[in-house]
Amino acid sequence: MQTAIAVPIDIVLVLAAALFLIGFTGVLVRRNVIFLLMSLEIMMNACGLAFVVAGARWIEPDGQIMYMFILSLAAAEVAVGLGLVLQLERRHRHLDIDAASELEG
Amino acid sequence: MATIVVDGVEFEVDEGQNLLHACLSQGLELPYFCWHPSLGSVGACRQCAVIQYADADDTRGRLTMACMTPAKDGTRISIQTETAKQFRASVIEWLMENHPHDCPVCEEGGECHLQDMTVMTGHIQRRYRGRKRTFENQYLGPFLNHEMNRCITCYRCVRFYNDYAGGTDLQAFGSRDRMYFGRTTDGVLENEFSGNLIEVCPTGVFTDKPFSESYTRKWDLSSAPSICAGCAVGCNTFVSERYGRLKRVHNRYHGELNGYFLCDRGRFGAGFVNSTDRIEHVGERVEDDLFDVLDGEVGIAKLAEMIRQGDVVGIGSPRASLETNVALKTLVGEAQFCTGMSSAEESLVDLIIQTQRATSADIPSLSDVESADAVLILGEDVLNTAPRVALALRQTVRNRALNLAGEAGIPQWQDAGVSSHAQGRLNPLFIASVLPSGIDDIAADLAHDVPLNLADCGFAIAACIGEASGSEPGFVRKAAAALRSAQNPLIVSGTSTRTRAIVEAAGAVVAALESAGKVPRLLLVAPEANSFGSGLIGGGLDMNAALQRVASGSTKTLIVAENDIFRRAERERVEQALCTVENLVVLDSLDTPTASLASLVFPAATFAESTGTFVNYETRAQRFYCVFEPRNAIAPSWRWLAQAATDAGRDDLGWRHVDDVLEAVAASPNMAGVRAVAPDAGYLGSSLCKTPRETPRFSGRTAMNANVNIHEPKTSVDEETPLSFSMEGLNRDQPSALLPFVWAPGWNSNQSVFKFQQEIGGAAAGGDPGVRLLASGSIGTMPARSASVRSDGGGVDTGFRLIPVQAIFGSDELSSRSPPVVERSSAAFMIFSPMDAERLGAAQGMGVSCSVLGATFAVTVDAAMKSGYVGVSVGFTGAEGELPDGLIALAVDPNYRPTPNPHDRVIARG
Amino acid sequence: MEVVLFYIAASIALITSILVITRTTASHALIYLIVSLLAIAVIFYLLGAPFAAALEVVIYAGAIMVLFLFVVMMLNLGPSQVAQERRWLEPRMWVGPSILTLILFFEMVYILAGTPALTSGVAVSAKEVGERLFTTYLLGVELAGFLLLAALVGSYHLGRRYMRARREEIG
Amino acid sequence: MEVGFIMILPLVVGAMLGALVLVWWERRLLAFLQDRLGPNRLGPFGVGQMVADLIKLITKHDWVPPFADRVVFTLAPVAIVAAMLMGFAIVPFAPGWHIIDLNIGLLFFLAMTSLAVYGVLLAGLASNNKYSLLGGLRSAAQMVTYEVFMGLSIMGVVILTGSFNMSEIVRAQEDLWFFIPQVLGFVVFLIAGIAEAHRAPFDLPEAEHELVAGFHTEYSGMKFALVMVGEYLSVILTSAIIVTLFFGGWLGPDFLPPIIWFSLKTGLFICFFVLLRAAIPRPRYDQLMSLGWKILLPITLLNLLVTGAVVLLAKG
Amino acid sequence: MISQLVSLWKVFLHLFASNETVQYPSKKKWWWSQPTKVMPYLAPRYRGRIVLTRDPDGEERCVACNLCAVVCPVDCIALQKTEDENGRWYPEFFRINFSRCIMCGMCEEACPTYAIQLTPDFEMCEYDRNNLVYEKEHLLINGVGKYPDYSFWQVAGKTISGKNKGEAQNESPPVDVHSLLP
Repeated sequence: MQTAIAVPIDIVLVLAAALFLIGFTGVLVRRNVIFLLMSLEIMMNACGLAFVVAGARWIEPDGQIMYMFILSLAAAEVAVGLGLVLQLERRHRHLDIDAASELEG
Repeated sequence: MATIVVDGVEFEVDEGQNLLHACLSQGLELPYFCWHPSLGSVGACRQCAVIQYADADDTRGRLTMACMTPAKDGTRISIQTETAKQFRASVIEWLMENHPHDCPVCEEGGECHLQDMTVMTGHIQRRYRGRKRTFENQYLGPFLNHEMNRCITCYRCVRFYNDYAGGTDLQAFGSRDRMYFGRTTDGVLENEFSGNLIEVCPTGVFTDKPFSESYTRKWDLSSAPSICAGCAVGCNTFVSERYGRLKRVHNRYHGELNGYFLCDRGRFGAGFVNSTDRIEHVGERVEDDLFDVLDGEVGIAKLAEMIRQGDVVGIGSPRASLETNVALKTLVGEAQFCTGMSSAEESLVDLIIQTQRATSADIPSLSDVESADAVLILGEDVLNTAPRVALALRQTVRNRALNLAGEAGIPQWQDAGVSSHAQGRLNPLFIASVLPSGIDDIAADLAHDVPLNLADCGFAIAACIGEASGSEPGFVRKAAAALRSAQNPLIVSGTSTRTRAIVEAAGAVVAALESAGKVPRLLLVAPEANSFGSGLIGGGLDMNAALQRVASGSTKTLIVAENDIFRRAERERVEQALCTVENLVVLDSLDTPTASLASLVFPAATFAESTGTFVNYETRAQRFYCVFEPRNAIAPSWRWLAQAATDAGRDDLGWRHVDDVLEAVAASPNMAGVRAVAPDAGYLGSSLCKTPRETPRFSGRTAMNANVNIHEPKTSVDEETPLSFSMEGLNRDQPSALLPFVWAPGWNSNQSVFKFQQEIGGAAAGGDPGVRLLASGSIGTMPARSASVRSDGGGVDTGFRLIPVQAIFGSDELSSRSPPVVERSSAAFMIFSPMDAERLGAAQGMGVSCSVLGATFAVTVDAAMKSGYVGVSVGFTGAEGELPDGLIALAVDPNYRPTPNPHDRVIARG
Repeated sequence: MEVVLFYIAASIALITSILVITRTTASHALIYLIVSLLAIAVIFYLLGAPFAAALEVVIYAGAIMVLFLFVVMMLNLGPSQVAQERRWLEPRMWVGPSILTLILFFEMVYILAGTPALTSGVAVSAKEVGERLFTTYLLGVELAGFLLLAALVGSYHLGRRYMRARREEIG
Repeated sequence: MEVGFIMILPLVVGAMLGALVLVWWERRLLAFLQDRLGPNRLGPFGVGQMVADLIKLITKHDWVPPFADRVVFTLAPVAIVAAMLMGFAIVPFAPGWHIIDLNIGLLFFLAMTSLAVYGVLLAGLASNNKYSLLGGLRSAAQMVTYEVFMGLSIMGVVILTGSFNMSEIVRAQEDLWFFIPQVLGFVVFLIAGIAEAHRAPFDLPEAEHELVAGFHTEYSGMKFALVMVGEYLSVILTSAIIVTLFFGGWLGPDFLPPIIWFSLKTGLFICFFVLLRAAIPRPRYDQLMSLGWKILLPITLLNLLVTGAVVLLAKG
Repeated sequence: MISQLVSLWKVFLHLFASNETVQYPSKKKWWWSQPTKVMPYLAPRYRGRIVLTRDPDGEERCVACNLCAVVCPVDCIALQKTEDENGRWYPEFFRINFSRCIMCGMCEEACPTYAIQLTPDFEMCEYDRNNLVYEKEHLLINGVGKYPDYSFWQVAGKTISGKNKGEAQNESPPVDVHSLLP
């Protein structure tokens, strides 16, 4: 049985929240799709952190399982997202997300 | 113009020509041997075979020799048909059956017409296994090697030597495949144009002996266009160099001057460039005959100091370039400048210039000479003073045959037909001379007398031309009649007897012909290569005045540029002047008596090492280009003078390149044309477009200097001329003044020259080089007959009167220091009448000493010599300078031993 | 003492995350993101989730981020792109959102603060995770599989069209 | 959590020395395989060559191209070496001879190999040179691809052992080395290991004939040396892991101490790596990829399926 | 796949094969090689150091025809023709700049007299480049080289002392020009 340390759970949650909000700010502020995707990664990672800390609080594997689901979600998102990035680059020769608002009508 | 069809392609060609000529001029490759543009066709070699078709429907055709078939309109031939090709290949194969296996040791290898034609026909292997026929060779003198095994029986040699050059001692012997071309016995080939056999022979039977001694293949020679410095004709030459030594001189085709041929003085007389007598360093005399080598800069500083002190007299030279003379003249000022000709020479040259300007008669080029139909030679021995003119005169008289052939409808190129139709009929040539000359055999009539009488004879002819008939002696009447009835009469005279009256008489004859409504031509031969250049530049002092001024002690410094003063005035006068002057500065290429008296000696570049301009007898300025960079301190004279003057504070001689000097030359009167003589250094702009002196196959570049320094130096850049010292550059379509050698793909021999002509035998591509400085048309007055002091000849008791006699080998200062010319020339000689010889007790083979000249002469007896007069070979030891006037005592020298004549040496060379 | 490790890792994660969203060069931002992920992996390990930590490094940092970097390399963004990013990152662009998120952050701190509990300090081994994953969450695993399959097909579709268009462009 | 701190220094020194010796040994062995002699001028059997090489690399101009991304360019080789050295942390050289005996040891190894990609990738990206970029791209795709099979191929071992712990894996092989039941896993792991270490024949990221020197074209001096050390470290590490997972680690007859057994086995595999370089030509890039996805992936999945089934059957 | 394994095996076997490397110049014999294998075998046609050979009669073969110089692609041969009292042509100097020579053998191909030949000697390194300039005295050997029986002067129709006209191979005696026979 491997040991672990005990950390005040609120600190970890605040950390998760902070990371989430940093990612969120990134999503709001950046216009480059690459940076948007990176910010999204930060946000998902923060969610994962929250789940893991919950799992650690209750000594249950569910937290890590949820983290794994988030991981697969992130993988899927990145795969599609980067595909879109390449498309965007091909069509517009730059990566401004505003340029992708073609469906506006 | 005629239209001919060759292999289905139509060509516009000259109708008067044969098919070979027509095909070659259209750039078609057709092999040949015996045909030569100057010699015509004889159809001897069967090499130019083509198939001729009767009409467009004829598919078989018949084999004809292109050189013997006229290029008529509508002629249909094929060069490429297999039958013709096979025939030509067989001809080569037969020729090669007996050809020795010796190309590696043949001087013709690499520029051999036979090699080229063998390659062209495609014969590559000897099938015949039988034995080769061989011949013994002959010793032919110092100029030529003989290697009969290589002969292909094209007959070019005897056709040139006998028919064209008038030689008698080279013959074709034998029959069938045992034809032998040579002399009856071993011995020197006597004709003065024997050297042309080197170029005429399509293979290596006659090769250049001096060149063979330090032989270099043609592809290894770096060459430049040059001008012969041997006489006043100014023949165009290719001069070639390797390993810093001049290797050979070849003919450079010039449509108006030398054409295809040079004389032997020009071809073999340039050996002085390699002489051990060359001055190679700046020297300062410390004792008699002892010089200290100075650094160039130090020497220039010393000269600059002398110039700064003032009182400088300069003596130029008629054998130096215009550039050097003008540099010296600019340096010392006109009043202190002497042209360097002797007083007699100078007055004659001035007289000639005055005469030529006064008549409306053109100065004929040599091609004009050949088109004359009656000639009078007055007092000049052209074969010895301007040999190439004599060769042209031979064609002048032979051209009667061409005119007759034209009347009879025989094509001019049909050599055998033309000459057999003429039956020896010649154009009239009258020779009035002191002594019999080498071209007497073609003369219609001869007169031999002393110079002043010859002048009288000339004036008599002039008088006779004006009268309808006269009671004059036969020669005068015949000459006058011939000249009067001619279309293009030609008068030839010159300076060789140093007699003004003869030139005046020639002028009078021309004036008489003009007033008789003729268009005469007047050719007056000047003594040296640049005599007319010097004469046109002029100077404030003549030689005697200059020497007098120096001898009087009022002159501190005397600068002598490329001149041996001892050849220009009497010995005592010169010695007195040269020993009086404080500073004697001599710039010269060879060690001369003058140079050995100098206090300061500068090494001057010869024509082969410098770039400059000569003015020939027709006042044609021609540029010669330096062939190689001179060794040690040697530099062009004008460069030494300009450098010293600049150091002395003068700002009018700040010349860097020869083009700057030419600028100064062009500023002198009559000299405006010199800049147009040849392209300047900026020709075509880029240094990449310079014409390479080296051939495209030049070899050994990384090893030539490896023994000195293994690090290959940067190729030296020639900033002065449009030529480069390397293989790189643009060797195509340059004006013929810049042509460094002739070579065309597939044509390694000099036969490729037709690729550099506007039409075959016509003007050189880009025009014949050179610019005439004096325009034709009469300016000034014809000089009147001067009152000459008549003096009778002497005798054994009173002494003899001396007449200068010129020799082709020996009289010229520079060529007589070339080893093969030395070997060919005789010892200094005197020519006596038989009576005088008998009275003096002298006979052929004995020696006569002359106390005034301080030398001993070999005795020659000639019946044509007038009693009381003695012909003295000038330019030889003891008679280098002007002959003294008055009666000169002579005595038989009992101690005289005839120098063994090297020509008697017969070396069996197999 | 090991709590200190946690705080160090946490502050690294925070700082690098901020750096990620403020960089103008994509590759630099990615490197910071990777460092951030590594820091969080350390936190996972410290919190007693070694399996999650390993996955974080292997999959997140080792695969997903490589994919990112791969795309960045393919795009070959030059200095012009950096200049453009700098233009886009003007203060008027980021001040407003940042203030809003800051307010949000303090709200969350307010909500979360005062939760007294500590984490357990007991690690959950990989074995337990695996067992639970393939029993209780089997359906989730299947769904995740479908999701990944869909992403695979989708990205292949996007990339394939891209490649074809590229080929036409070149050819 | 026991950490063998005392092992760190000898291990780092040993690994570095090993890499250094390998520089010489590879050239030497390669030469013998090609009927040559290899470096033999300096010292006995040419061992001085490695010192000479070292001196040369140290004294060479350590040049950073002006167009490169300076910081990243400098960090990349460090990342390569650091990741590889970290990987050694979980290798059990002998019973108790390890730095850390992690429960997730195998996962840690995988994590470290996946981090090693970054060194190569960043080197390629930071050099700002087309050959380096192409090398970086190739290595990214290649390493991500082969990491999948590497991870999957050792899952069979994990199933058999029931643990990620390296020491337990070794102990589980007391009866039978895993390369017999896991022969497919071994083959796949071997191939993936070569690809991960980008050694010949899978050295496409640095293929000299096409890409000059691939991702390290612009490197020189000590930075280049670090890149090379990283490569040799990964050879040693991969060999050590193969031995641990499939050839019983330190296990062997008693007449030799376990560490010797471990070293011998590892050395043998290092030599095998050299043999591969001498014998097998480099495949084309698409061949490499299709080999991975079309052959190795099915094989590993099959291996995993069979192993799982057998284990379940044995338990059931 | 099998072929890969086979090649692995075959390459592995080479570990036990003898080495091709010759430890030149420190060892001219390798301990496991055959005793005869002191140096690698160099064929007579190996293109090494250039020599000038002599005729069977001991005279210089080179006739200074310049063909080697012109064919040399690096222009590293320079020579000057001269002639001796026997009428034989020979080089006054013959210089090869070996620092430029590429041992291409074109000179040997071009030589009409078999004088210039390339030998299997390749040991001609120098510390000073100047020592790589070989003059005739360095190039000339006392032997006939590869073509022992060939003598150019016995083939060529040019006379030298000791061989008059008509005495070369395949030549008939000189024609008597004065003969009147047809």
